[in-house]
Amino acid sequence: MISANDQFPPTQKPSESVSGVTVRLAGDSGDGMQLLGTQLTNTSALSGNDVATFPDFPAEIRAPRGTTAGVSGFQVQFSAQEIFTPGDGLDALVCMNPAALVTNLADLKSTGILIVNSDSFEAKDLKLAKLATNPLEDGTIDKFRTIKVPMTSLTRGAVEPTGLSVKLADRCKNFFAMGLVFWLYGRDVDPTLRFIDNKFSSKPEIAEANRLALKAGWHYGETTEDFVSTYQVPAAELEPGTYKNIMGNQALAWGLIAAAKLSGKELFLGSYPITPASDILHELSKHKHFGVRTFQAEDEIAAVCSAVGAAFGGSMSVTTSSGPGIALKGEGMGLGLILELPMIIIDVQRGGPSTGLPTKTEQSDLMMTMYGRNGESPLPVIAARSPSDCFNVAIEAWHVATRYMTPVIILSDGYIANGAEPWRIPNVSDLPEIKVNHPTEPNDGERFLPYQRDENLARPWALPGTPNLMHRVGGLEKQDGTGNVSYDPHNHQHMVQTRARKVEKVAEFIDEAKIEGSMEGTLVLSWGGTYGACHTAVESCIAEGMDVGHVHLRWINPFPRNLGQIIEQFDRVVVPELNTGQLSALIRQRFLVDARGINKIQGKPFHVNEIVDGIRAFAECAVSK
Amino acid sequence: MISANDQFPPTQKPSESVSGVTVRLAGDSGDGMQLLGTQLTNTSALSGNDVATFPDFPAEIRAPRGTTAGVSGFQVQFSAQEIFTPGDGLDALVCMNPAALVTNLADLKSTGILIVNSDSFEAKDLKLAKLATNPLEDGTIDKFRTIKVPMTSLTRGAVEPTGLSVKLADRCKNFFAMGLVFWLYGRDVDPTLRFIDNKFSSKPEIAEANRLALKAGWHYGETTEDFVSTYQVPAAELEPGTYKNIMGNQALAWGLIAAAKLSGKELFLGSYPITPASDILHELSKHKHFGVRTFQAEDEIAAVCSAVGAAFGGSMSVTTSSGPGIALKGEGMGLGLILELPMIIIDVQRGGPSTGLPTKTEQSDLMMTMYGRNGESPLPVIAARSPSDCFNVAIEAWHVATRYMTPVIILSDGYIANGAEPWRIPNVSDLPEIKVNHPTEPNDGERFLPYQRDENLARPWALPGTPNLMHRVGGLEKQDGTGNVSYDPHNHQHMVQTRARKVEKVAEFIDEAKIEGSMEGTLVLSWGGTYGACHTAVESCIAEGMDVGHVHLRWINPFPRNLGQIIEQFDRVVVPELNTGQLSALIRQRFLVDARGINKIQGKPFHVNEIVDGIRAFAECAVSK
Amino acid sequence: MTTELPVLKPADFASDQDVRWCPGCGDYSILAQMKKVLPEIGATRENTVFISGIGCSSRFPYYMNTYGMHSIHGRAPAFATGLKSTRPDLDIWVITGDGDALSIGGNHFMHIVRRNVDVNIVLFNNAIYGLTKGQYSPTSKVGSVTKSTPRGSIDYPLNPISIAVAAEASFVARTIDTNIQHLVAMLKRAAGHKGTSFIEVYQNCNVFNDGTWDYAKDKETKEQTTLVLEHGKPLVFAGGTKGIRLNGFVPEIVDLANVAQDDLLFHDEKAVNSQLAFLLSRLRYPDFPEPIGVFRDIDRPTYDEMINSQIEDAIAEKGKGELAKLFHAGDTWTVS
Amino acid sequence: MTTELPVLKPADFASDQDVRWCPGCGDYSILAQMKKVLPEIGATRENTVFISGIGCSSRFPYYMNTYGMHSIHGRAPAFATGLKSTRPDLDIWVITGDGDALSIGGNHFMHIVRRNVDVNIVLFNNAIYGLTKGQYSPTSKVGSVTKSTPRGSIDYPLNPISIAVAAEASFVARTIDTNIQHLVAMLKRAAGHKGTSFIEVYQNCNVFNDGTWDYAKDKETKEQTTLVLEHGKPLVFAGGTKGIRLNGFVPEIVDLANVAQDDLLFHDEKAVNSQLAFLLSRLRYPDFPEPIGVFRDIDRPTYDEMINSQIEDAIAEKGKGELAKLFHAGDTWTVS
Ligand SMILES: Cc1ncc(C[n+]2csc(CCOP(=O)(O)OP(=O)(O)O)c2C)c(N)n1
Ligand SMILES: Cc1ncc(C[n+]2csc(CCOP(=O)(O)OP(=O)(O)O)c2C)c(N)n1
Ligand code: SF4
Ligand code: SF4
Ligand SMILES: [Mg+2]
Ligand SMILES: [Mg+2]
Repeated sequence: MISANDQFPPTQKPSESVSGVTVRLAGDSGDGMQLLGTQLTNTSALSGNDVATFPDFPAEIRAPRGTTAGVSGFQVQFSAQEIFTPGDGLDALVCMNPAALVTNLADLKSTGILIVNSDSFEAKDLKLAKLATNPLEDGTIDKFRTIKVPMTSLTRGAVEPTGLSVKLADRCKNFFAMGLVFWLYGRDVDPTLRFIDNKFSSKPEIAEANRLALKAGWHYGETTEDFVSTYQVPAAELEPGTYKNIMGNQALAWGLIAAAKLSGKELFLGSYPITPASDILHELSKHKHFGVRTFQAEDEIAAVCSAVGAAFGGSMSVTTSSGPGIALKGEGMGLGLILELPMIIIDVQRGGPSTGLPTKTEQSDLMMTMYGRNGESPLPVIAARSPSDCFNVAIEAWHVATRYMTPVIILSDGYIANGAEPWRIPNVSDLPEIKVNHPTEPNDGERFLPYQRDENLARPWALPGTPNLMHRVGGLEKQDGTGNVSYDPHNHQHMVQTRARKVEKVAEFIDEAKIEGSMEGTLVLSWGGTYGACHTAVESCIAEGMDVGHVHLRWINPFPRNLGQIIEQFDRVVVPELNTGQLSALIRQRFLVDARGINKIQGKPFHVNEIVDGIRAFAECAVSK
Repeated sequence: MISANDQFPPTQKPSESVSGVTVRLAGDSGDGMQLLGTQLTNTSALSGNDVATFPDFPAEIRAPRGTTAGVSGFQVQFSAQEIFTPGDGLDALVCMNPAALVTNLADLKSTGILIVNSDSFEAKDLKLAKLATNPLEDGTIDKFRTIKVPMTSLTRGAVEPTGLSVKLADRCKNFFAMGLVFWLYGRDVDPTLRFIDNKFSSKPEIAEANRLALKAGWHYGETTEDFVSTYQVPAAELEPGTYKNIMGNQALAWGLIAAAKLSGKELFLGSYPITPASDILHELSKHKHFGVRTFQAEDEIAAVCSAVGAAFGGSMSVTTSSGPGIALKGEGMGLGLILELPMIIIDVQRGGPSTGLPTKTEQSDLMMTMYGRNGESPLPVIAARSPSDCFNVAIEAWHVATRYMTPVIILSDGYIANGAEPWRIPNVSDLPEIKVNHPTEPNDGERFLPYQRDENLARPWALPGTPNLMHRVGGLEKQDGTGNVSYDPHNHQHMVQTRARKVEKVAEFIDEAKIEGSMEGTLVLSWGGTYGACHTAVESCIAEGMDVGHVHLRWINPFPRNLGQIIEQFDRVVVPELNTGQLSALIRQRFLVDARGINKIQGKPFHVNEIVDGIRAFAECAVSK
Repeated sequence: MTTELPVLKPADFASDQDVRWCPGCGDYSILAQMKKVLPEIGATRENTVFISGIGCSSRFPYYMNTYGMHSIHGRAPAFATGLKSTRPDLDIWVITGDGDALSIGGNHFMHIVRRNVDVNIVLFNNAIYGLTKGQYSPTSKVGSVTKSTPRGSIDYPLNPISIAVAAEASFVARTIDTNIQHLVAMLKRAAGHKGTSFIEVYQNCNVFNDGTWDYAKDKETKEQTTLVLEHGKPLVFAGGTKGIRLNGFVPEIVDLANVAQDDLLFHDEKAVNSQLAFLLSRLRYPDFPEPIGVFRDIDRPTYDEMINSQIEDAIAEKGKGELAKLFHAGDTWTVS
Repeated sequence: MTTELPVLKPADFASDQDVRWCPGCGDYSILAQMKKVLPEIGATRENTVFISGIGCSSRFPYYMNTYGMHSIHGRAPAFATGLKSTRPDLDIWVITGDGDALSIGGNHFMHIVRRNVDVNIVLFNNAIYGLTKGQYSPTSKVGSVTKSTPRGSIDYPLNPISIAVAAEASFVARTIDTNIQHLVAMLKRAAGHKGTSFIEVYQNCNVFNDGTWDYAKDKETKEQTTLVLEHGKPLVFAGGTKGIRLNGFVPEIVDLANVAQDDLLFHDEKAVNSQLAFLLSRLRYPDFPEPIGVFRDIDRPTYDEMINSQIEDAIAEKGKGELAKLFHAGDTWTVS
């Protein structure tokens, strides 16, 4: 192993201290941008920065090389302050080819640095990107500080000692770029060197080439006169604790594993692969030593039904999918609902309708999760607000599911699922215990009443295998108490109302909503993955002197019990959403308040300034009334 | 054939003229009550009465004989006035066994007549009905005018000449009851005699036995001293025209056939059987000479997808189901939506959630049809208000589907589907023409743009087989105009908004809402199969001197363009629904008005007085504010 | 110390719910035999679970005093897979109809069979949709006149046994609702088999499809129209007077007056290759007698066994999972 | 007077969209051969429709300058059934993957095959989920280590040909992406067959499952590991040195040095009974060479033919439907 100190000497150039930096790495799908971004993120996190990321890649496995459709991007913000988004405008943009340049340049701040691989702006590259002229020469980049680096040739030169073929040598370009970026921001190379050792342990010549490329990039920064200084981002003042960088889907998987442990259950996942939910399946399948059983079903219907079956048997049952798959699960979820069995249904939302935009983010499944089942079918719905929040959401959802004996829906989205941020690792002993009871004796003299309810309106979770508690459940309306099939009109009304009341009662258990910022004026009401952008926007409005408060909802069904009161307290309500106004609609119908939306349906997360502008416009126009 | 005049002499007893009568026939599932009810309805309609019916039967094919679970009922109101419901309180109740008696007696008016088959109140019958004492003797029926008729033995006697076995003879009981009821209301037996001839043409001895039983019932009425008079219900003053008695599912099927003709299309139905929608499939499959192709698919998903396939080919495509099946179609409907192909999706609602109450009625799928798809997925939704209205709704839905190139959802329910009423047969030449164009030439110079839009935002319906218009459609987001796959953020937002605007534009085409009754005060806002009960209730409130107006919605998405204005005009809005308040929620979110519900979730239609009471309570409580 | 188990009787397996099938329905017999078989094989009520879809047949679980789930249409195999994977200790029966298993549920059926989840599937084949009042089903003959096919059905029927065999079934059998002894024997064999056991039962729907299986049930014809499979024995029927022989690759009926038993096709339930079972599934009335009995009974690891042994292996390798260890693995940093 | 049709070239069937498969993917070859075959069989662009589900393979329609529908996952057969039933004049190809056709879409696949709807189904079998980046599929071998099965898959794979045969297929074939001539021949045969034609294509996913079919593709091994089926010919492979013989009912490999060709099993595509096709589907590597070519090609009325002839018959019987007649049939009354 190379000793970093020898080979990656600290810079001799002046170093500017900045409070935070937003960098986007953009290249072809095959250029390894996701890997580069992940390394930069992890290293920054390890150095104590707060970090937030936004990977963005095409729906194809490998879209045609060099085309704009094939561009893969990874954005990371690392900061000495607590941050909540991967940043809006870019301080630095690294472009590996012309297609990456033209599709990303618009986001570069006027003060930003543009770093391009100048070797890849040949005529053939321009043609692939469908460009008539060379953007490096036609004025496109004139207003930016541009640093043209012949990365391909420099990399080839650097790795020559390994004797790798040109094709393989060219694959090391991303490590060259990494070296340069690491140098520019004074990042520690050790973790990346460890990563290289691990990842390429069976291919030592590739490992060596990547190390060489990394070093060449680093030295290039130090040597070239294009860079006059480096930047230092000091450690952020995060809450004390041990941290780990975590992605949303991973946090969700770990939260599920934790919830299972905390309730003394074994986890069963019935799932069918679909972007962007598949990684939960992948992650859970690695943890079989936790008693985690993963079942890759033949389709989403089998997935949800297998989960209902496992729930009947006493497991902690989960099913995961994204929009199109959740649409298929409606009937099965309805059965879980009427059987009143605890389980978790996870929808990692993506752009819709139909197949839509599979790799893009959106919040447009909220209404479907609320209403996408026949008959009166209320279910609790909770939405995660950030990658690390996924962990808590999983635990809370399972707590509610078992306490009230009901399926619970968790909403995540592509942005959270693939985004990363530091997660303060909890003390296991601080995590809540989730008490689950299974009756062993009849509850009505000699009889067992499977639908006798407790104070939470929950029925007993009696497990097959328990003597004397034999009972049958099914999708036909059932008599309260006995659970027998019942066509009695009044019993039906009673049961419909009871199932609804049960969901309402969840409000007694969950936290009240908390206001951040101002206690009056304009209320910004948000949910799900837009938390970071909304939080930052509200902070910025307050800094501007506006009266803006922020409530972020985790539970959407039921709403927190004090939400109505909070809404009354404000003059107006604005709801930023990545859809056409779904939470708005729910707020309007429940509280009869003229909630207005800030809506973006572009498959992308909010920019903070889009929300700030929206709040400002709304507050001003309301004032001028 | 027996000549009715000879064998069914007009009564010699005094005959009382009444303006309307509500009769319920109740017996075991095997007792033929549905048949009896249908005959009484048809005969009454043929004699010029207005009629409305409500059949009500168990979910089992044949629930255990004699049990309360096995009771099958058929209610009909026939009247000299225009009527809108099958009636609330019963003027006459015919009960074939104790189970029928105890489950139906509560609905008999105190002035009503109770007719029972006294032969079926033996100890064994009481046991089957789980009765400790005989209701004919324990006081249960004391307050009613009860006529005990030993129908079983009288029928056996009557059919003896045919030599039928006792078992078969007993099956004729319902014709005995029919004879008696027909006599009581002076109904014409001719249609029933024709029916017998037709139905039993291959079993002459059964036909003869039924005729004999019918006659015996008639003569029993004339002879027994229990009846002092008969009742006559004069013909109603219906709008001039030729009428036919029609059931909702039949009217829907005929409306679809008519819409196909009117648009010069052939009908394709992709469906999977489910109660209470199957009869649409059954009816359509009889009309192949209209070019109707019915495909009984392997499941509901295949059903909706086959319909999308046929729509792509240029057919008038339809898929039919009920709640659980519609829940399965969400993903397929989403594809139809993004492909922007015209088709019709019919949901004949039943009690939910899950398998729920398959043979009972409910309006609880409204939210699912509005929102039960992933992503932003708006579709037009229209609801039929009565059996005969189903005919018009089908035509209108197809008109909208083709004009705007979109799937359209039709909501019906079990009550309308199986209910019957007189239908004024339209002149075929009065029906609207539905113009459908299929392009034959490129629309953009040499190019064909499959997503180029017209003034209705509709795209061209270019059919496979047309030279030079080859194009590909799919579920991924598409570029407006070209229809090519597009991940462009702004195009996505544009397409989401365009699809939404298209549905909104339907409001330009459909009728404005009309107010019946008062123009201010309390607005009763209803939709679907509750029309009759709401209409009658509002009339009765007005008669009481209350300020009540009534708007009945056929289109729920979009709302009629003047609905907001109407709502403003009233002091308060009340929404009667057979669910927990689904239209209420939509009205609240759209118009921010504190719409209150009158909600019944019992698997049964409203009684008029339930709505009257609700309106009164609401109006009074509002006044006392 | 073992406790003496009380001896259960068929009546102990009856629930308190009224049975709601039409009088005369073939389902009654299957219910009665099931109640008889369970105590005989030593099943307990608490460890037995019946899971069904939707259909007349699927009401079955309500009538059994065991654990039960009347699920949704076509999906019973999926519920059963989830339950058995997590609770291998339970004895699970899946009750289904021809529409439930082969129309809407065809895919789940195929997949549970290939996975060899250790459950017993009993398909009540009445070649009609009973509960929805008489539409044709995937096993109805071409030309069936039903409510949805007034001019006759045009879909070529599926052969349930062929499909099960092609889906890699480890146990496949056929029996008849009224052939009580045979039905009992098949239920016992299915219960004894480890892996998915599939039994097709010819069941009469006397209301909507009365008499479809009469040829195989009537005293006068059944000797000619059915053939009882016996492992290791030649294919003989018609009271031992006729047999089935292979002519090259094509089966033919031969008269045992002219042909020696040794020249007949011999049955081998245990054949590793499935082609014999498949061939037997193709013998259909009226061209051939229809085999009843066990077509195939082989050993193959079960899904539930394997999913659980992966858990055990993982624990053996890595130790029981600990949250703290999971959370702290890999790169972490500490802020103080 | 007939108009002279312009002669089309493969390029005429290419749409203007960039092909977005990974470099080296087996899908490219299938696309190229399809573009070659269509003009050769006289297909027109306007009468040809490609319908696919979801998966890498299912992007296919976008690349063909015909009518096309990239539908939803697993349901392509259902769209095709609706289209063909109403538009029998169109030539419809269904393009699907092993996950699309046999996992989520298994039931629709089975049902289109049994109904014998006259479409051609091409299944790109790469034994992996490509588009979702590498989970095992229903055709993956037991023990496959994939993203979702880090300890190896435990589901016994389905055999697509066995399933198609059991689902009463009238045409079944197998070919290989890189065996260009054979692939072309199979596409042509499928196009020529009336009824559902099913072709399984061994397709390499060089990103997530590279080399699964190498045994059947490599010059050095393919002679030993595949066997080209020819109608009426004995089953011979390994350059004519080896053959397949039936030992009783069990196939075995024999050396043609010792055994006469006449003693071998002879192929008969047209066999009415499906057991031969089924048996051939069971010959799997490494125990046997895997047959490529046409397993089965029989005549059976098609669904689209029959649904349309019922319409014609009804019209012939009752006359073309008239609304007024429909409305006024049965009991009516008049109010004036
Ligand atoms: C999703 C869904 N689709 C349709 C139905 C209606 N349905 C109930 S049972 C049934 C078919 C029953 O046939 P089969 O499985 O053969 O059972 P049988 O009644 O003949 O025993 C159908 C179509 C349903 N309950 N759910
Ligand atoms: C309803 C639904 N579920 C899941 C997915 C995700 N998905 C897309 S393609 C695919 C599997 C593709 O495998 P295969 O059919 O073998 O095609 P390949 O990519 O290998 O060609 C899956 C699971 C989806 N798009 N829709
Ligand atoms: S309809 Fe048929 S299958 Fe259903 S209970 Fe009645 S007889 Fe049995
Ligand atoms: S992932 Fe595999 S199947 Fe998909 S395009 Fe790439 S190589 Fe082909
Ligand atoms: Mg059946
Ligand atoms: Mg694949």
